[in-house]
Amino acid sequence: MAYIALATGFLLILIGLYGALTHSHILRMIVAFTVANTGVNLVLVGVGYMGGRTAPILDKAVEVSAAAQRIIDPLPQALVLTAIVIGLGVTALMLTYAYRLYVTRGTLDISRYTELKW
Amino acid sequence: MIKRFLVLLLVLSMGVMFSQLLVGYSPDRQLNATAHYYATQTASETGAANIVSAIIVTYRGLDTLGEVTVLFLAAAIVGMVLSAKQGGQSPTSASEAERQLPPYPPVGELLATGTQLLVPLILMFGAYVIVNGHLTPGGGFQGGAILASGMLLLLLSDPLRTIGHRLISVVESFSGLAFVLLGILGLLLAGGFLDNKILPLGTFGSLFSAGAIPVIYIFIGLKVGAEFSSMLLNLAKTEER
Amino acid sequence: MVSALSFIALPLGTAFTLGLLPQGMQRVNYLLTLLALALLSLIAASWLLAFAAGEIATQQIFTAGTTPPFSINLQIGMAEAAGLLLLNLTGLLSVIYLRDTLHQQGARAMAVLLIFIMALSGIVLTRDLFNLFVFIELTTIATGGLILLSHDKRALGAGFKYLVATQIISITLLIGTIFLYHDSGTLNIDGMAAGGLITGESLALFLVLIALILELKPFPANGWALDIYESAHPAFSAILSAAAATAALFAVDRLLLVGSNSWLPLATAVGVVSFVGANLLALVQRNDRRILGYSSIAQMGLLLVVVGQRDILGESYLFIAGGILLAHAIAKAGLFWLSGIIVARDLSDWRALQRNPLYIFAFATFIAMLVGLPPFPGFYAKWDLVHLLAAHDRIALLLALLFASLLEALFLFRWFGYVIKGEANPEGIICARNKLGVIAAATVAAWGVAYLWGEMALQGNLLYSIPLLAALAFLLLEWLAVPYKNVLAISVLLGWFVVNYADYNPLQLIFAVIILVGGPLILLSSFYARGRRIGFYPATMLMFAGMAQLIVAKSSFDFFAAWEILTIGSYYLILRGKASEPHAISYIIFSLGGAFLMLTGFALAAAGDLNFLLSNLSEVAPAVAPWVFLLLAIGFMTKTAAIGVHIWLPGAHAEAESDVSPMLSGILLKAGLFGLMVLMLEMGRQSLYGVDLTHVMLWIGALSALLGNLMAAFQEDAKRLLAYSSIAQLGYALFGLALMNHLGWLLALMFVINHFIYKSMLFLSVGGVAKRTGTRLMYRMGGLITLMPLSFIAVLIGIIAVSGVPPLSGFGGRWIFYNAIMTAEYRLPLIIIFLAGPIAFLYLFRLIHTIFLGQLKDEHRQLREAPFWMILPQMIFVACLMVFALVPGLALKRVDHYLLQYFPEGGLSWDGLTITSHFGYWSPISIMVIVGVIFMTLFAWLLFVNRRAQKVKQFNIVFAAERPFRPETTHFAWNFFAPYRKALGFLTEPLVTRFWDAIGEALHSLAELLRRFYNGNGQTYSVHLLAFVVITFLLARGVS
Amino acid sequence: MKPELEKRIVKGPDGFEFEVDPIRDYFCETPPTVMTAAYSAIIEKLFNWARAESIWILGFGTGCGAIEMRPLMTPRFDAYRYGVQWRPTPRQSNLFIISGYLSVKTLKRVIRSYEQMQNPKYVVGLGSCTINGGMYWDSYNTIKRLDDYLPVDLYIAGCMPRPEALLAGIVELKKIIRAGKAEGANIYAEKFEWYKANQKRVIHDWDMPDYNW
Amino acid sequence: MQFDWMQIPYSLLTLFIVLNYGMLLNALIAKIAARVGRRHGIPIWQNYADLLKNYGIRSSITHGVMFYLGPVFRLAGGVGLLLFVPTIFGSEMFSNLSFAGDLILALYFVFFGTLGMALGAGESGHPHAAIGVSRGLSQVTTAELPFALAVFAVALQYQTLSVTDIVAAQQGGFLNWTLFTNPFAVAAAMLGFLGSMMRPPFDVVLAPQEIPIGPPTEYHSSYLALMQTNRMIFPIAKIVVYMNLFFGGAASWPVFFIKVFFIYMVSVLVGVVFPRFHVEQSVRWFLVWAVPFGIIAVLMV
Repeated sequence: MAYIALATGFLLILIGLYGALTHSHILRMIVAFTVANTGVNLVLVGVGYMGGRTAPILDKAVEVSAAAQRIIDPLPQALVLTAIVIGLGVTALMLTYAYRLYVTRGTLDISRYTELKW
Repeated sequence: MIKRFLVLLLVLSMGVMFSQLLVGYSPDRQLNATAHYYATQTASETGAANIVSAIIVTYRGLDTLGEVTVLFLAAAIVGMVLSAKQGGQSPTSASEAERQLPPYPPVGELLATGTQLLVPLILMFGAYVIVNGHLTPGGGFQGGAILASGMLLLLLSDPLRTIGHRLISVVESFSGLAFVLLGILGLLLAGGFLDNKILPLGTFGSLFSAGAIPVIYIFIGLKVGAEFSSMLLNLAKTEER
Repeated sequence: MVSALSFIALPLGTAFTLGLLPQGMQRVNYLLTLLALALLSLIAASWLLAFAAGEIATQQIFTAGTTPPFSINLQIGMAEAAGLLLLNLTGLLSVIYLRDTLHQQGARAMAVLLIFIMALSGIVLTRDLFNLFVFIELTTIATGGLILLSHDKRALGAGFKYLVATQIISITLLIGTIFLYHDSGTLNIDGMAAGGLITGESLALFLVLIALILELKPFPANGWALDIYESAHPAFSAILSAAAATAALFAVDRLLLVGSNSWLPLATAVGVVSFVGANLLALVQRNDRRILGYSSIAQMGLLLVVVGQRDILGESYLFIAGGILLAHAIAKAGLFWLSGIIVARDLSDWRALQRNPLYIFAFATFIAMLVGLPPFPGFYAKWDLVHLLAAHDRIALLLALLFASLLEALFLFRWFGYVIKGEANPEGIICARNKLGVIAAATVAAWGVAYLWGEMALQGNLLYSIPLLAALAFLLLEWLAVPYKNVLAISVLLGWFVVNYADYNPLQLIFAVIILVGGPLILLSSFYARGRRIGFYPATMLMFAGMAQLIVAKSSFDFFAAWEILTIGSYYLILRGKASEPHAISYIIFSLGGAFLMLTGFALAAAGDLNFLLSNLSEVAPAVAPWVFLLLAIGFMTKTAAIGVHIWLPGAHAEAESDVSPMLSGILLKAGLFGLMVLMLEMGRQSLYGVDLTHVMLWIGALSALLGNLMAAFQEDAKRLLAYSSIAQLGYALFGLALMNHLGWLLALMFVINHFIYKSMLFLSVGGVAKRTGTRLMYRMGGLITLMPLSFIAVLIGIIAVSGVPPLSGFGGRWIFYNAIMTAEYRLPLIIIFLAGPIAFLYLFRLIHTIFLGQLKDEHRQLREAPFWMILPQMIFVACLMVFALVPGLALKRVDHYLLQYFPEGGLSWDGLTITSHFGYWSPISIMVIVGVIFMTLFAWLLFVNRRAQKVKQFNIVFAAERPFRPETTHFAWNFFAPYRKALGFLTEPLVTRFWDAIGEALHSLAELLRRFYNGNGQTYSVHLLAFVVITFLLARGVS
Repeated sequence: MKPELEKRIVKGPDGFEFEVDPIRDYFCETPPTVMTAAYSAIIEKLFNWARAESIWILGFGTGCGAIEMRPLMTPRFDAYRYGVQWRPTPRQSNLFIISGYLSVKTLKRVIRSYEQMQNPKYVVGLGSCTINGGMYWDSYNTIKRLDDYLPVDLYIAGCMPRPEALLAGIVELKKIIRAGKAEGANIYAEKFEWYKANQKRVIHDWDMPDYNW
Repeated sequence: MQFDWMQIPYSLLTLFIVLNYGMLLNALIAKIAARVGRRHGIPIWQNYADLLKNYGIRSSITHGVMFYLGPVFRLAGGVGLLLFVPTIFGSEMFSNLSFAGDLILALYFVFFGTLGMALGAGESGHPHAAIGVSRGLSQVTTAELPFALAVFAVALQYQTLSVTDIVAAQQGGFLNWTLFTNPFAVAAAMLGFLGSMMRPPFDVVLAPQEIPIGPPTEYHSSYLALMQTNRMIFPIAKIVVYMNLFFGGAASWPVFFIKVFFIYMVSVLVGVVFPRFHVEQSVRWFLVWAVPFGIIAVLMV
């Protein structure tokens, strides 16, 4: 399971990166990065996964005393939440930029924004 | 073509690196020391049933504060960019342009009615998710996002609706401030910054338990909801042009 | 102590509060922001003071009532406190600077700024890896927002490129983080380091490290960063360069602890590449902010190297890293702030700074700080760094660093040159008072830090040296008129001489007299100047301060510091000349290049001893001794302008002002000779691969003498002629030293004295003539003898002395020379020096002939004698020459005895009127009397038989039965030695110049080529990033 | 007047403007003075002997007769035997041999060169053209009587005289010199006005100071 | 060696002898040169007449102070050079004023007159004078080089810079002369000697028609007389140095006359046979042909 999740996650990252680096349309790039971020999140969760265990919530199903044996690692889950939110923030920011770029220059082709160079 | 090939090569090299990670990876059989601590001590230390929530709000509260700040930042910047008092084609003229634009096509009956029906439900569900964050899966972020989805629905049904921007901004700032203050209270009253023991831990598993976690979660939820809403509002405005 | 958490809670709280306040209360918002940052700075300062005073130890701050690794913890120590102070102060000053922009942008922008600073503080403080990631992301997003403060529309594109780049970085970072967590079971960085579960091989660790390193914008994966530096608001760039980079450095530093130092080489390698690459590319950059960007990247590279070399730096690590970091941060922030008040973006547009000397002072301070000149922290830091590197045999790294430093100095000083020279655009600068205040604060901070680092330095605080202080004091006296300052300068120099007179040994005394008595003598000529002459006195006094310190330096550090100080002083002096900018830059580059070689030499010699005494040079291990000797000798020879490294001299001396050229030629060049003397006294002969290095020096000295003379003969410019002649004269002195016998040294000292007197005199005379005629080209003068008789006499006496014709003092030099070479065991170079001798006549005759004799030109018919104040010192010099010609023993006797302790053989005997050596004898007074009597007798005879001579005018010459057409066509002066050029002109082919030009050209072309790499496309930049990660990985794997 | 001799306004390096008058500023205009023998008679005699034995001829061939001077240096005639030698500069010469017809153009150069010679100096007219114009007596641009323009010590007649005649003339001149009668330079100084007037009468483009030192 | 008042009259005597010898020698050499051209040549007393005549010229001009002083420098240089070198070996009195300095003094005092003369010529304002000086200085740079090397070799050989000591070391038969003990040095020196004598092929400096006799082109009357006087003394003074260094010196006046004559004849013989060199040609000539001898001499000692 974990391997599949990780492999999928890595694959998504690679796909995302490939997309971001080959598409010169800004919106496509943003989408590609979102894909890559999803991959990262998948990897994060995947790393914390342990076969045959349950979610880290203590209730009747999982008593406090047995928790150590029953639950999976809760930390990656906490981390992934943060990662998702941050990814969201960055994506929002990029979208905003895309909008402003379009407003000022009327194009979303990143290869047109090369007045700063060398 | 060469560029694509190059990129492909690079991505594949990254792939090779990742594959090394993958090969080197072996799932843990046992919880590691940190996780074991959380599994065994969360209940007694924080009183939260949802260990992830405990970690998010308390153990790694500083991360969460940062996370909330990220949202705040994102919202503020989106606002900054889009309100754009700065150079370029000043969107202040957009509001004037807006009047000349043809009105949007009327929203469908289904959407209008659905909105009226669903929004209160959504808001309620959001509130539920927030307050039960320390017990069940969910919490401030999830709840906040649900709250914001209500807002999204409202915007979809009536794109020209103006929702109290000011209110949203006060909510986001206030809840953020409250989060920080709660953290400082932890510093003053309990074991450290963002310690949840400033309030009694209560009965494990009940609604009013886990010290300050639910309180913080409420603020987080409010804040997240407000941030998302503000971002949505700001992005919606771009549509007006 | 206020909790360190306030660095996070306070700005965050303020940021949120800003949102609560009703709109339109910009002033309140702004004040709140200011207050918060001020408070934070205060808190940071109080922490720092507490640490500095040793009251508290490094503190851990736990959160959530739990201990790490289960919760996030922060740590504050001395370094962190300093970092925090730096961050928050930079933030505070930038906010003050940004007043108008922030008012315009409103509360949101202020909140973003606050959060940005908060996040940076978080990076510095946190010990949790994931928390670090969060803070980094916060800075990223905040950066994305703050870029928009700029009025530059291009900033938007830059911002997007930046976001794209950070996406890749954060992906790398996150993947690495989670796998690190998986491997170690903790997110606490100290825990990872302590746990020992993470090995150096760890790929996850590599990913995290490389991501953090990428945050430092290493060359060449940094196009996006450059675009931001270029387009963002300068105040933000200041924060980005000074504060953000600092924070990232802290992060890298912390992470390198994990994996037990095994990734240090990676940091070093990336650092070196960045330092060299960025400085190289900066060479061809013309945009001010972009060049600052390059420089920032370079400095980060340097710091990365320091971090990477942590294993050998030991206790000095913080001192070195801190010194470089602070120097970088303050200087870069200051420069970015300065760029904010400059309207246009080309480097030359900074000329607008000329409007106020204080701007220039600030600019000079920042530039000096960046280059690492004394007394700024970078100087101490580089000294220690180089010494430790040398002590651990990391020579290649050391040389790479020094090479890149030289490149850095090149573009910075070139920029400085642009600013000082040329016409300023009065509209070029817009300055609000708040911005000025900020810049002033940075300048004060720069000097404060300089003082602080001096206090901490093992070697003692340079700012306590009285000569340096005296020189700096002249900065405060700039408002005085020239005569007052001149009197003051003269009395300071003489006073210092009188005070220290008793402490000099005879060798030092000779130099001291030249510097501290000869200096004032030349300064007499400065009385002719009018107005305030801003910049002249501090520079002059700086040069003299360096010289005065140099001759009494006991340790290599003192020596080197003095060397650098005199270099800076003389650089400013040279730069003051009319068209001197290119020459000043080549001067400073050669000087610094030489200085770096010296530094390497000292470092090699010291073997880790940071306070190495010069007297220990004699005890250097035999394995390194020849190298030390070689490096130091080359370093000194750049100052004496030995052939090969001489190309800076002619231009520098020629273009300098009339009273500066004599100081440069007469006094400054002696610094190199003094260094060589110290070196050779301490180290004696050294041979490398069987080649006796003193023999090499013999060749160099001889070649300098020959080629210097030859080139002097072919100059059209009078001052250039004298400059080349200086090269030759110093070649003789070098030759004398390299003979390594008693008389050789005496010869060198004789040349030191003689050269000082006659070259100062000649430069003054020629300077006076050039001042009157408005040209330095000799063929445009002519016939001035009747109009400027005193100048003529000075030149006449001067050239007789230079040429070594009896009865003047130059002959003494030749006589000692012959006696000295009698015992030389290596004779081949002598041939060259013999050839050089008569060639001196060529240029000397030409000098006096084409200026004073021949045909007077129309436009010069009404010239007056040179100003009194220029003539006065010349006449004094004439008197000195006469006295020295008659009684050379006055100066040489004591030195002769003094040299006996080093070279017991071959001293002179000074009995009676005759000076006797083992081989010959010489009686200066007799010669003078005999020649005088013969001359006067014949003169009287001629007067008698020729008493009715008719005085005629200049065209009354036999002109093949025609009459002259115009004086210009009758004055044979241009290309005077044309036949000689036909015969031996091939020797003056500017091979050396071409060689250095080719190197410069190659560097520039390379830079021009390499920078095409930054094509401006955000996507390409991402490819670079990715490629950087992959290639670094492959290399790292390949190496390990 | 040639343009380069006209007065001109010149700007000095300090921006100050002033007038330059080439004739006055570049040339010495003092007229020649009569230089009497300054020593006692015996010394003057000694000098006259030395002058006679050391005749330095200005190497300036003014006309066709110049060709006759060359053989004097050859082994066949070997004028050096008589203490005669040629000097390239008038400053060091004593004897000016006007070798044949003298065009007006050359006269100007001859006057300059003559005036640049030092007192005592001697002029020998070679050939009939210097005596009366010879076959060019009606030429538009040669002078007819050298005597009108320069004080001539000796004429050697012939068209052209052979080198032997020249040698004889030199020997004759030596006699005159030894006798102290070759005072052409002083005569020139005495009758300076007259000579100048004659010279200026034929030389129309007079573009030099009145006396060329 | 110390100063003694008696040295003054003896020095003057030396001067007188050398001056007269120079007058006659120069005329003799002119005659020899004339005989080569199958001429009769000047009378032997011609130089006296010329000199006297030039002193007897009544008028003169001056271009300025340096112009005036040039010949004084020139002659002072010649006289000084003569007096700074001992003329007759073993004679206390005819060692003249050599107590003031050694060989090096003589070596450098050569330039005293040259420099002064060049300055005087310069002030005349005549371009030809300047051209002549330019040529002369150019030529002297390499003409002096073999000589300097030879001197150095000789000084090394005898380990002294004192002329008297060098002569002393060559006593005891002509095989002890440097000429035989160090032939390379002498070869170098004698080749350099050709260049310094202002005779063909190295006299383009004075090219009489191209740049009417170069530096002295403006000089006349008593100035010229002074320079002529020097012309009689200076070559001999120089030859005395050569004689002392390479040819065993002279222990008496007759030996002196003979040796000086023969050394002088070296340059005369070369001069009457060869045409002129360009300056750059002579510069190269000295470097290629004379200097190597000097180098060998220096290295072999």
